[in-house]
Formats: sequence, C-alpha cells, structure tokens
Amino acid sequence: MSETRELSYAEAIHEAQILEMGRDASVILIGEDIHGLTLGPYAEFGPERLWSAPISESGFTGMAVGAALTGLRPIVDLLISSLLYVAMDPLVNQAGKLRAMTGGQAKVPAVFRCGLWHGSSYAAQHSDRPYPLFMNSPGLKVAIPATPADAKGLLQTAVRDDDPVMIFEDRNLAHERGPVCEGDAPVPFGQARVHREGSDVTLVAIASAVREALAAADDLAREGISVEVIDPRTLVPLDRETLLGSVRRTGRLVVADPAHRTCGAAAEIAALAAEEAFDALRAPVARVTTPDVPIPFSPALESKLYPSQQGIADAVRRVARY
Amino acid sequence: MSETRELSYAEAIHEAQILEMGRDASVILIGEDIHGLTLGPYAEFGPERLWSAPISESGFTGMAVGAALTGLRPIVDLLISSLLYVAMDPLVNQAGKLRAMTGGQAKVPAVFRCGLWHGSSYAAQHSDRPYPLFMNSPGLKVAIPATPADAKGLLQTAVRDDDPVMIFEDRNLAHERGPVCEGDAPVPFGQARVHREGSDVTLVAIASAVREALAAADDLAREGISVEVIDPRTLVPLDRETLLGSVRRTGRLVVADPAHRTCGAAAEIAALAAEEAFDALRAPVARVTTPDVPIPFSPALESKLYPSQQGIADAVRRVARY
Amino acid sequence: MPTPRPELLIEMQRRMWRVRAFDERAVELRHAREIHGPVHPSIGQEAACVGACMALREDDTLTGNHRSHGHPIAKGSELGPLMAELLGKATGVCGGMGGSMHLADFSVGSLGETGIVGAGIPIAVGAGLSARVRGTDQICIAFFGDGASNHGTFHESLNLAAIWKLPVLFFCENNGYAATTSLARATSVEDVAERAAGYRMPGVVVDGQDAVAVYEVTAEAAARARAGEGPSLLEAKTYRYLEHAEGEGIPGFYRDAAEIERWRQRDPLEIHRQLLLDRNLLDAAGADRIEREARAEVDAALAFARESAEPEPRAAFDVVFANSGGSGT
Amino acid sequence: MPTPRPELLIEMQRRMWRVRAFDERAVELRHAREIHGPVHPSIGQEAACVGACMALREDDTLTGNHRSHGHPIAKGSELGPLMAELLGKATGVCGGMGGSMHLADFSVGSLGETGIVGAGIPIAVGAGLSARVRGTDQICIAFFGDGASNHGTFHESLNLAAIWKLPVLFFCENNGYAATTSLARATSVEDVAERAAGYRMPGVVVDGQDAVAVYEVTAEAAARARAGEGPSLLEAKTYRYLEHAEGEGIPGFYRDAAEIERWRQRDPLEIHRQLLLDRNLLDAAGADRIEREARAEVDAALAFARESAEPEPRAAFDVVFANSGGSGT
Ligand SMILES: Cc1ncc(C[n+]2csc(CCOP(=O)(O)OP(=O)(O)O)c2C)c(N)n1
Ligand SMILES: Cc1ncc(C[n+]2csc(CCOP(=O)(O)OP(=O)(O)O)c2C)c(N)n1
Ligand SMILES: [Mg+2]
Ligand SMILES: [Mg+2]
Repeated sequence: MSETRELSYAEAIHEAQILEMGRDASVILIGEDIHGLTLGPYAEFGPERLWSAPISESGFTGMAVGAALTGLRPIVDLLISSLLYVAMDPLVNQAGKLRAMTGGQAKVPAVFRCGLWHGSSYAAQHSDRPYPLFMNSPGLKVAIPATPADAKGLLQTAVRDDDPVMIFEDRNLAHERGPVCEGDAPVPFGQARVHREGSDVTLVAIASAVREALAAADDLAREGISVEVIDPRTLVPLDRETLLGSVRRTGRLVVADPAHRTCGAAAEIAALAAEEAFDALRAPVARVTTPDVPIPFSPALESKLYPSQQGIADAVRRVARY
Repeated sequence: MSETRELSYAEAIHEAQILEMGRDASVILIGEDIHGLTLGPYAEFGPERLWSAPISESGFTGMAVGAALTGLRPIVDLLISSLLYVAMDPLVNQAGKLRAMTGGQAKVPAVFRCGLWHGSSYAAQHSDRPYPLFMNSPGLKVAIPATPADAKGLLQTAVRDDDPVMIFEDRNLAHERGPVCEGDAPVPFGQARVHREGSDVTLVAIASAVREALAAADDLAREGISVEVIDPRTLVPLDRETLLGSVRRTGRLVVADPAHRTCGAAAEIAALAAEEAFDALRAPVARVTTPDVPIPFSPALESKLYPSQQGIADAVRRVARY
Repeated sequence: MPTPRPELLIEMQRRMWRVRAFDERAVELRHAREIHGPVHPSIGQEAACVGACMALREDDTLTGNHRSHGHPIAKGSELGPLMAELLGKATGVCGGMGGSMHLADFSVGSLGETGIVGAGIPIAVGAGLSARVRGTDQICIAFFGDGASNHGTFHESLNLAAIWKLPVLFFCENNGYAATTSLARATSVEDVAERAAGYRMPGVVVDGQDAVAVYEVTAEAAARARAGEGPSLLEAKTYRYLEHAEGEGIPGFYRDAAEIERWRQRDPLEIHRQLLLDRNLLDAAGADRIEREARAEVDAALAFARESAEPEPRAAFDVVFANSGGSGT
Repeated sequence: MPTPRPELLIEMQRRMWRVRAFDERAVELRHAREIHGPVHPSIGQEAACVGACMALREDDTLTGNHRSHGHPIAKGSELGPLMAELLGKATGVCGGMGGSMHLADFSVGSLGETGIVGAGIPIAVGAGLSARVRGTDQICIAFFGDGASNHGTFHESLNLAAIWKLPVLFFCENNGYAATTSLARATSVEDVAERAAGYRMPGVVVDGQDAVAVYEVTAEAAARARAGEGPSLLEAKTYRYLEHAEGEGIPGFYRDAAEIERWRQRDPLEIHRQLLLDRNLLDAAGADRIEREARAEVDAALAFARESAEPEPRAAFDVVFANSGGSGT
C-alpha cells in the first residue's frame, strides 16, 4: 500500500485525471470551459488532449463515443447532471448499446463525469440526481463516489474500463477531505465499501447520503442501535452479495438515496432485498429519498428534501424497533 | 353507460383523438409524417390542427410545451419510445418542471404519445420501454393502456388533464380487439383495473404483460392457484391503495413488467410492498421483467427476453408454493 | 423603420435603469449571501433587453435564458415579486420555486426562463404556433446568447419557424462569450446572424448598446412576423461587464481589463441619456431623476422582499401538478 | 478533380451491382418474412454510396444511418456476414444483435449504422477527432439523409468539425423525402448544401446518380480534410425507387408514379454502364457479367446465411460489457 495524504474530493478527481492522462496518451478531456485547465497542471498535455467545447452536449457526447470507438479514451465533463437530458441519446442509445448492437465489435471506453449539484439553490433545472435513469438503461456502468479516495479510485478504474462509465460526482462533497493513496489506486467496480460494521440494521447509503448515514450511525450507536453502513460505490455493477449478505445478518434494511423516490436506486435495492433476502427480513424495508417534486429554489423549501442525518436516523429507529 | 363495440387498440386511440379534437378546438396534433392523416377522418379539422413536423423531436417537443403554456392542448406523436432520449430535455426539464418552477403560473396540458415497439426485431435502438425513466422524473404523469377501452379512455383523460402526460402505447397490442364505449369514456388516472380477482397471489402487470398475465392466470386457475391480476394503468399517479390492498389480502406479489429490470416499474412496486405491506407478505416478491441487456435483433434472441405467459406462470407458482 | 415616440424614449431609459439598478442590487445581495444560487447579471446588456421588449405589444410573449432578470423588467414586470423571488420568498413571482435562473411573470407575457441553454428557443416557437392556431396576432420572442446558437435546439427551432412562417423572433444577445468561452473559440461564424441564411430568414446585426437601434430592428421584424411573413434572427452585439455568474469564483483569465473598459465606454444608459438630452426630451436633472426613481423602486422591492415570509414547506408539493393526485410523498 | 482510374471505374460498377442485388434480395426476403424488422433499401442510391466510399482510403471510417446496407458494401464488406446479419444468424457481422438498421463492419471501417436519425453524425466527428489526436491522416465520412439535416445533431456536428477543422465529410444523400415527408415540407432550404454557409465550410451539390461525379467531389473534399483544411458538406441529389421501409405497409400517397419513373430513367447503374461502354473499358458482355457475378455473390451470401446457426441465447448477455460484471440477469 502506498502513502496516503489528505485530499479533498475535488482534488482527488483532478489527481485521477492527471495520472490517467499521464499514463495513457489516448486519454483526452472534452467539456465546456475546460480551456482554463491548460493554465494549470494540465498544461503539459498540450492542446490536443483538451477539447474545450461549444454548448453542444449532444454533439460532443456523440463525438466522444466516436472517439472511443476509434482508439481514444475520452473523459467527458458533463458539468451538471441536469444537463444530461440534452445528451441522452448519445449516452443511452449510442454509448450504452453500440457494443451489443455490433455483436462485440465495438468497445466504448468513455467516461462521463456528471456533477450532482443539489442543496445549493440551483433550482429545478440544475439539481437533478438522475442516476436511476441510467441504471435502467443497459450497457452503461454507473459509479458514485462518496469519499475522496473513492473519487480518485473509481475515476481511475472508469478510465481503464473498456465500457462507458457514468460517474456521478456529488458536488456537496467537493470540499470534504480524506486520506487518498498516492499514485495508482484504482477501486474495483462492483465492490461495495462497508464503512462501518453493525449488527442491528443494514443502512445502504449513496453519494452525500453516506456522510449523513455515518453521522446518523454515530448517534444511533449511542442509543444502542448498531448500524452497518454500506456504500455500493457502483450501482452498475451492483455488489449484491455484500448488500444482501448484510441484510441476511441484520434482518433490517434502510436505504438512503438522494435520488427521487419512484424507481430510484433505493427502490431497486429494496426490491432486491424483498426478493432475495425475504426470509431474513424482520421489519419493513425503509427508503429515505428525495420526494418526487421538482427541486425548489428557496433554501427554505429545498433544504428539507434530501436524506438528512435526522431523517435517516428516524428511519433506522423505526425499523430497529419494529 | 353508453353502447360498446369491438375496436382494436389502434382504432381506439384514433377514436379518442378524433373525439377530443372535435370537442375542443385547442387540441392539435404534432408529429412526424402525420400529414397523411389529413386524407382520412382528420380532414375535417383542417391544416392548422395537424402539424406534420421535420425530424426535430427536441424542437417540436419543446414547441409543444410552448403551445401548451399559451392555451393549446397539443398531442405529440413521438412514434417510437426509443426516440424519446432525443427529446428528454423538453420532456423532463421543461414539461415536467415548468409548473413547479413558475410557482404554479404555468400549466402544461400536453400529451406525449410514445409507442412501445418491442418483440418485432426492431433491435436495440427501437425497442425500449423507458417509462421508468419518466416515473423517476417528477412532474410528468405516466399512463400505459393494455386494452382498447383503456387506450381510448386514458388518452381522453390525458388530453383533458392540465398536466403533461406521457402515454405509452404498446404496439404489440395494436390489433387486439375489445369492447370500447361509444362517445366519451374517459378513464380516471390513479385507478388500477382489477382484471381478475383472486386470493392466492397478487399479479400486477403492465402493458402487454397484462395479456400474458391473464393467460397465465387461466392456466394457474386450472392448477388451483387463484391469481388476482391488476393493471395499474397509470404509473404516475399510482393506485397504491388497490395494489397494496390486494397484497395485504393475498400475501404474495408478482410483478410482470416489460421494462428493464433495474430501477424499473416492477422495482418500485416491489419496494412499495416491502415497505407498506410487509406484515402481510408470506413469500418473497417476484419480478418478471426484461433483463438488463440492449434488445437484440435476432428473433432467436429477442423472443426470450420479455415477460411471457410461461415465465409469469412459473414465477407465480414459485411464490404460491413458497 | 418604426421610430419610438418621445414618451417611449423616456420610458426606455427608465426601464434600462430598472434593469441596471435591480441587477446591481442582486449582485450585492449575492455577494452578501442573501441571495443563494447563481446570479447572472445583465449589466451592460440593458439596451438589448429593453430595446427589444419595448418594441413588442403587451400581449406578446417571451422566453428567456439563465441571464434574464432584464427581460421581464423590460417587458414591464413589477419589481417587488421579482426581487422576492430572488430571495426565495413566498411573495416571489414564482413563490420561491424558481429563483434567479427561472423567473417567469405570466402577467407580462414572460413565459419563463430556462437554466438549460437553448431550451427556451423551441418553447418560443410553440408560443408562436399557438398564436397562429388561436388566431391572435401575438408574436413571441426568444432571448438567448451567442453560446446557445451552437445548440441543436437553435437549429431545429429556426427551421420549424421558417417552414411554417411562425410569428417568432429569435433574438441573440451576443455578448461575445459563453461563460469563459469566446465566440471565436466555439462558433463557426463571426456573426450569429450569418446562420439565418440556412433558414432563408432575415438575419440582422444591430448595435446592442443602442436601445433605439435595437427597438427599430425588433419593431420591423415584429411587424413582419405579425403580418404572417415569418420569423427573423436578430443579433445584438453587446457585452456583460461583470462575471458570467457573480460570486461563483469563476476565474477572469479569459478576457482582459482593456476589453471591458472599451465596452464600458459604450454604456447603453449613457448612450441613451445622451440621446434624450440631445433631443431635448429631458434635461440633466430629469435624466438623473429617472435613475434615482429606478433605484428607489429597487429599494422598495427589496424592502418588500425582505419583509415577506418564507414559503411553507408544503408549497413545493402543491405546485407539481395542476390536476391533483400523484404528487411527491 | 481527381478522376478515377479505369480499374476503379469497373470496380465501381461491381460494387453498385452488389448493393443493388443485395438490396433486391433483402426486399424479397422481407416480403417473405424471412427477414424480420424494417428494411430500408438503397435501391436508386447506389452511386452515392459507392462513389463516396470508393473515394476513401481503406483505413478511413464511416458512420451510417437506417438506410445503410450500401455503405459497408461500397466500402468493401464481404456479403456473407452482412446477409447473415439480416437473417439474425450467429455468423452475422454483428452476431445477430444488430440487424438491418444496425449493420457495422469494423473490418472495413464501418463503425456502425444508427437507427436514430442524425445520431451517427457526431460519432463521425469523434472518429475524425480521434484520427487527428492519434496523428493518423484518416478521415471519417458521415452518411445521412435530407431529413437528418433538420436534426440538432447536424448543426452541432458541423459546428464542432468546423471550429476544429476536423477531417470529417458530411455526406447528405438527399433523396427528396424523409419517410413520407418531402424536403419542401420539412426543410427551410432547397439544397441542404446551402446550410454549409452557417459553418463556413464548403457546401457542394453533386448529381447523386453519377458515381464518377460523386467520386470526384468526395475525393476532393477528402484530400482537403486529410490536409487539415477542414470538413465539407456534400449533398448528392438522389432518389429511392422503393418505399421508405419495405413491407411495413407505409402508404405511397406522398409521391406519384411519374416522379419515380423520371428518376428511374436516370438509373445510376445504367449511367455508369454507359460510361464504361463509351470509354471502351468493357463491352456489353463484360458489363452483363459484372451484374451476373454480383448476383451470384449475393446468392452465395444468402446460402451462407441460411445455413448458419441461430445465435445462442447467452449471446445477448455476453456482448453487453467488454469488461465483465454487471450484465443482465
Ligand atoms: C445545455 C446547457 N449547457 C451548459 C450549461 C452551463 N451554462 C450556463 S450559461 C452558459 C453560457 C451561456 O452562454 P450564452 O448562451 O452566450 O449566454 P450568456 O451567458 O453569455 O448570456 C453555460 C455554458 C447550461 N446551463 N445548459
Ligand atoms: C430521431 C429519429 N426520428 C425519427 C425516426 C423515424 N425515422 C426513421 S427513418 C426516417 C426518415 C429519415 O429520412 P432521411 O434522413 O431523409 O433518410 P432517408 O430515409 O430518406 O434515407 C424517420 C422519420 C428515427 N428513426 N429517429
Ligand atoms: Mg454569451
Ligand atoms: Mg431522405
């Protein structure tokens, strides 16, 4: 194991990008307003590795697919997840399907970095957390780091993976700091991280809900409720074994997921438990999610909507005492 | 109750459109290649009610939103659901959110008719059943008729509703015939149809899976398994009461849904049962869905993927005998 | 060219001052964190907003973009509910649901801004189509930036409006940049108006710092559209003095101070003030009074906004659907 | 103008016959329900496919659309795996996963068709970008229809390729219709090539029934692109004799028999045959032999396809991801 230092989540992402660009000349960056990066540590890669694009998300996402088909490994910065709808066809119909459609002739090693901006009064058109849409769209891998180490490691793996990977970066965590290994530190896909072991309730948490879940678990420990906190880290592929194994031991499941409720990631994990761990379940499954409303602008309205430490703790208590 | 006749699902859709256009001069049609309709029974409405559009789904879907904001009730024919990705922004970011974003100033009474073509070797880019994506996107209503009567009635309601409605029409049912009321026969949103009552297992089925489910229920009845078959008809709003009431009675739930599995409609309904009917559940919930693979072209491959009478019956048997 | 009447020339200056004073205050409030979320000021672009909107009829409609405080103000909105919206208050024009990027004021025909670049353009086409079908002679104007002209919606919308000769004006406020990206870096043409040729519609470049010039080309295009002769693409050359979004820490490396200074020398409020003085429509005191009054209106709007209550939590749930049922849980 | 050598002129005729014979057979098989799903024949458009593809280098790449049997054939694909693909067999070029709308043959640089109108255009831009970054002098050609030129992806792609001078050819096969919708009804210009002006790139109209003319303009544009001088928009005026998709019951009301007949009088295979005869490159017997040989190749391809096995059910699951894990359940 190499040395670790404290980095922020945002710094870890840049470190991963710079390492991968240094390691592999076929890695390029595409995104709006990224020309500014050439002033910083990216300068060494020269202008042919950084494509600062017009406001044409559909065009340059499709372009990334074409580049990936022909020998490059583009990293596309899609800034704000609520802009993904503009680029849905190249993501879902092209990137996700081309390998299958061509009978395996194609590979599409592209990474789509999608910022999750929510909780900052960005309002309805800039605050979505649409990863469930891509979980329902076969052919795309979906990663969501919740720590600086995972932000670096999942991005490194994403770049090296031969399939299209959508990596959702929770901007609420941008300034969170944590230990990150120096040098190569890829995090395998399909392996959940057990942040905290526990025996009473399995608490699966995603993105910034991990932070809230860990804080809730601290509170609950003081009340005598032992909570196992698990972050799947990749939603496609999903580490069913770790999740279901935990539920089989604890008999209780709470899922904290900042996506909207209906057909969200929490729905999938709850359904899995009801199918595959039914005999072990000793209480109803509980979802702590964002309700199905367009995100309001006013902080007075918005701040109440996402899974919070309090809301998660309440759900765990309900389930634990059931 | 007015007279009924036998109509096909496709005929019922046209009847609803023609009735609504006749009833309300603010109803217009927008879609590709619809100018041909002016040769038929739509001729009476004249050219200003039928907008045969260029291949610009994003443009004319956004246009429909603008028309709906300003006094019209457009029905947009989006032909093939796999094309929706091209128009996702006007659907999800505009139609679904404008009312909320404007604090209720706007209403968006537009109907988006989306054909579900699957099972006919249309291959990966024409065979999607993406309604779960819209269920996760707040502000849109989602209807899916499975009978001619519902095809007519849900469309009539959709046109009269002041909110944007996505109506997914299963083209595998286009030639199915069934009794349809003459004249006005709107079907209320949020009311499931109990196609068949039963006491052993609740079988929730969507779109063409309803047909398969009813056939399976016949078989199972002969084996002594009494199956209650329920079609939610609208997925947003969802008739939780009817679904959960049934599960509470039978203690067993199978969901047959042609959408992809992960984060699909079946996941949502399974999760609901695990949350809200846990005490009643006497067996694991079972999902019969389409696996998470891009749809293959070859009939040899494609035909095995969707929920079939056989696959549904097997799932019900497993659950019933648990 | 339809030239504005004297009262209108004075009213233009008033509305430009409203836009300027409103946005100056909004920027202050953003820096003070009394406004949350991004604020994209129109300071420097007032002549484009006001010249265009005042060439329209009251019942004409508009769609905006992320940088759209100025458009409803130019169209005649009351400032109180707009400012309350920026503060996220219950009395906000959108009840606190929209905020700076999503102002909408249906009472003046403002159908809403969109935070999604390019997305308002087809919506304007729809409003034009609607006017046509409903048999009114309203028109709709879509405001968008130079950056938006590279978006697919721009192309699809211009084609749709062109083939059906819809009463729509496509109004590009070309301020030379999309965030930090210059027009030259992102756009295959020098004048966005060149692209009109691909749709066989008039493409007009106008000095966006000159409210009267903007008024004139807009009025002419509006008359054309109203007469059923089809859409136009208008391009106002303008500039934003401040950052793309204030208070977000966006670096300023992409343009130099001299460029900003050059544009400040052609300030739309100064240019129009001079015109009013030259034509003896106002004296200096009168011109100053207009500024003072606008600032006072903004102060009153802010007082109103500050006094207003926060929205009730339930509000977010109540506005999802017009026909009840199925809202969030 | 780079004029094709004699052998190439003969090879053109051979490839056009392959396209024609392949598609005639595909249409028969569709009507007989031996092929499932939509079949969009290129019959009538062979000179556009072949003239363009033969002006390219073997290592150049292409993207197609729904009507793209002709493109890989023109680029040199073997017919057996293509025909087996239409029949959904394991030996199909895509293992039965793609079918008629999604042929792809990476061995000849065919990166895949897309059933989504307009979606292949940005992919071609990406292949051009890739060639540039990897330092090869490959180019990529995007084939699309007149209908696709109204799509947002067309606009975004042309702008992207223009600002970066990417080695991409935008090749519009303008057959006058998008399904049942005529160009005039849907498109704001008469010549799609007019739109090139909005991107300051050359826009060239060529007789799409004349393979040599198509070859020449394509070769010229390709040389330009390869030299780093940027993309071109080429528009071949052509026509499809048959329905948009055969066997789908699409009504034929939208055009009249006389129009079809007029175009049949300018059949690309006849025109090119005449050229070969006129230049004494072939005699009539030789020209006939080319047709016979092409038909025999298609028969052999069909025999191969019919003999081939159906794919194994597992195949659909095995090709989802290149790096295993997370495939369907
Ligand atoms: C579809 C989309 N892409 C990107 C963004 C992020 N973004 C917001 S404003 C902006 C620049 C817009 O430039 P322009 O259209 O010229 O308008 P201006 O800001 O100059 O007024 C960008 C890139 C967005 N909101 N929507
Ligand atoms: C985005 C999209 N919209 C609509 C369709 C349905 N569709 C398939 S082909 C076609 C017409 C295409 O016309 P054109 O681009 O001129 O090509 P042609 O068929 O004439 O070769 C349409 C409307 C589609 N496949 N994709
Ligand atoms: Mg700009
Ligand atoms: Mg065509």
